[in-house]
Amino acid sequence: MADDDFQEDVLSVSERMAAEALIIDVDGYEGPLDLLLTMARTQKVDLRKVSVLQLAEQYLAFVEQARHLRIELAADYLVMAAWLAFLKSRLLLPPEPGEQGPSGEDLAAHLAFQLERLQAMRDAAAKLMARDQMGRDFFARGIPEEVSRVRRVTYTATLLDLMQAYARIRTKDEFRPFVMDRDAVMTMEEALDRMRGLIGFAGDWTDIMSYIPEGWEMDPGRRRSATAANFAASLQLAKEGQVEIRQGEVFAPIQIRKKPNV
Amino acid sequence: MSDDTEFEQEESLFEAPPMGEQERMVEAVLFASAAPVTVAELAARMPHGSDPAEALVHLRKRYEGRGVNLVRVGDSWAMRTAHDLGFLMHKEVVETRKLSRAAIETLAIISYHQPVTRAEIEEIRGVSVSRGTVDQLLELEWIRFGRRKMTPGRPVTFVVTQSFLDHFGLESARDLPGLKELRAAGLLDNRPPPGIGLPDDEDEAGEDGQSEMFEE
Amino acid sequence: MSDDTEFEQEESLFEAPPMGEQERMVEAVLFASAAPVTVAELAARMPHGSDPAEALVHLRKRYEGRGVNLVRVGDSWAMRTAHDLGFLMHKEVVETRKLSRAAIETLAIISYHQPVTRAEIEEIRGVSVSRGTVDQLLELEWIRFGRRKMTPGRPVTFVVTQSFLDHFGLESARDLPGLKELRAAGLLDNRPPPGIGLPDDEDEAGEDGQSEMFEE
Repeated sequence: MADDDFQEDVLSVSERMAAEALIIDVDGYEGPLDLLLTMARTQKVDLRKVSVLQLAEQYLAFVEQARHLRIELAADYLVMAAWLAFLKSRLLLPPEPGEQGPSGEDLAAHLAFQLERLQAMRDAAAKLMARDQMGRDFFARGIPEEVSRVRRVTYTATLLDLMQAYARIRTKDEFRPFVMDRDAVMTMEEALDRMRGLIGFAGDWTDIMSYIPEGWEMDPGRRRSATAANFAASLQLAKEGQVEIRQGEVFAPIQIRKKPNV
Repeated sequence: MSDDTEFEQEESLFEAPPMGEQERMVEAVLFASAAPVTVAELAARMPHGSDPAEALVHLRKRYEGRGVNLVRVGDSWAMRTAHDLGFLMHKEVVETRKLSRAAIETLAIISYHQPVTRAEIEEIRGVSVSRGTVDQLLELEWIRFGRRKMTPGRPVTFVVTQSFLDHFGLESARDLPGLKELRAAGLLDNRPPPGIGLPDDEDEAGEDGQSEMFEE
Repeated sequence: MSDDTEFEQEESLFEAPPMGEQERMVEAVLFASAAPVTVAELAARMPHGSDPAEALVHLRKRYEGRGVNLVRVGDSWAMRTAHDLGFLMHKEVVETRKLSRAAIETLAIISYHQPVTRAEIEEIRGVSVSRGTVDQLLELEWIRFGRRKMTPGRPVTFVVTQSFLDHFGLESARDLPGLKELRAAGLLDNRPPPGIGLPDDEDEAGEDGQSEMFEE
């Protein structure tokens, strides 16, 4: 701590200025690769001939200085520093026998390629933006005429549509209100009304079939309908506590009687 | 390219560009402008000493009979699509729709009962026939007016047209199949209601059930 | 005039209009549209049997050296003012939002390397690509999503659009400045980092990259 304070004190104004400039500069770089590219250009050689070893040393010196000035470097700058330190050792030391992985030269070549490619893309971007641009150097039609959409509707119908429509209309004649058509149908309500009136007269167990109205037992359709209606009505009456129901066995006649105490 | 321009611009300080160049300039400005441009505006934009009015005369001639023409709009000038090519500016979208139920039913009645009056159609359908429905069928040229009926009020009748027969692939309205044939062909899935054969003016119709109505 | 047209249209049911007429039609349609129009769209709007491709050849020649030119944009065609006359159009200049350096570089990388994944862009630039940068380019309609790469994770790719070509006056992505040289120098190769790679060891498969755009 005391050490740091002391160092702070001995920093000259020019050193502080340099430190500040560095901060601004680091802000100005778009990451470690950008910084490396800038450093590579200071070598003033064709990027293809750049000395990667020299570049690595330059970068490491930069990071060292930043650390010395206690400048917070983003993690990726430090990752790059570690990688370049590794690369530097590979380039300087002869490979150990049986060592795996790419050679220092391969790694260096790839870094040089990356730098060259980044530079190439920057040049390409500059060339692209220097082109004549629409709305600035050349122009599209100022009064475009919109293509108007005319919607035309055509109607179609098939012969089948036509015939089905006709069949629908012609068969409509036979459609009469339901009640009119129900001479073969007895509703539960009808049966209930009938049975309420009749039940008091039958003192003992009576087959519910005997409640079928006269004339309904001959026509099978009518008989079915009346049986179902009577049965449903019986259940309703039982539920209301007015009658009791019994059946000796499966398919045996169903009998009802008025509940004695009611 | 832009170097040339600068050269021309500089040159134009001393001398107006040749008329051919001026014509190009007017052409470009009129093309790119969002509104018609006056001669004064053209002059203001063009190099000193230019004569846009003369350039316009040349340009107008150049575009004579072309797909676009140079036209005068008040005291301004603009490029416009040639009148006879207006049809290129409309994109026709053809939409196919099914005929409404009311229309198809009305059409069916007319085709089976022609010549038939509106009152008769309404009687058969059980509902009134809207003007729009009849108009639509008339517009489609599937029906037309037939002879007036010799009944009180002499109402107009409707009959189907040749276009109708063409559209439905019929030689004559007589070829329309009867209901019995339709059912035999499996086109109508009607179960006859039990035990009822209501009298009907068309015998085959009698066997149709109500069931069809419930299928819809 | 319009009577003639109707006659012509009717006639065209049997025979395509003469080439001079077709040229006028293409001229009218291209003048009317601010956006480039494809040959297929032209054909759809012209009378049956027309050959817009041939009409375009004639039209292009006709507008050579004029104030407006017929230009090719990808697989479409458009009328644009001659580049040397931009100075006349101060009034029409649209102030565009300044693109950031990151956006410009990203755009260049996409145009030269397309189809390219975000990871590939990041590897080339050495920094991550912010969402805003991509969004801005998408919003300008200069880039769009391309096919997914057939590499692990099936990452989406970016490609440039027709609007991009239109804006920069390019006939196709092949006409990008210096493209040939960059390819010859191997700078558009997708060179994977050797062995235990660089910070970014994204698995870049295949030598596709730039080559793909020439297959289209």
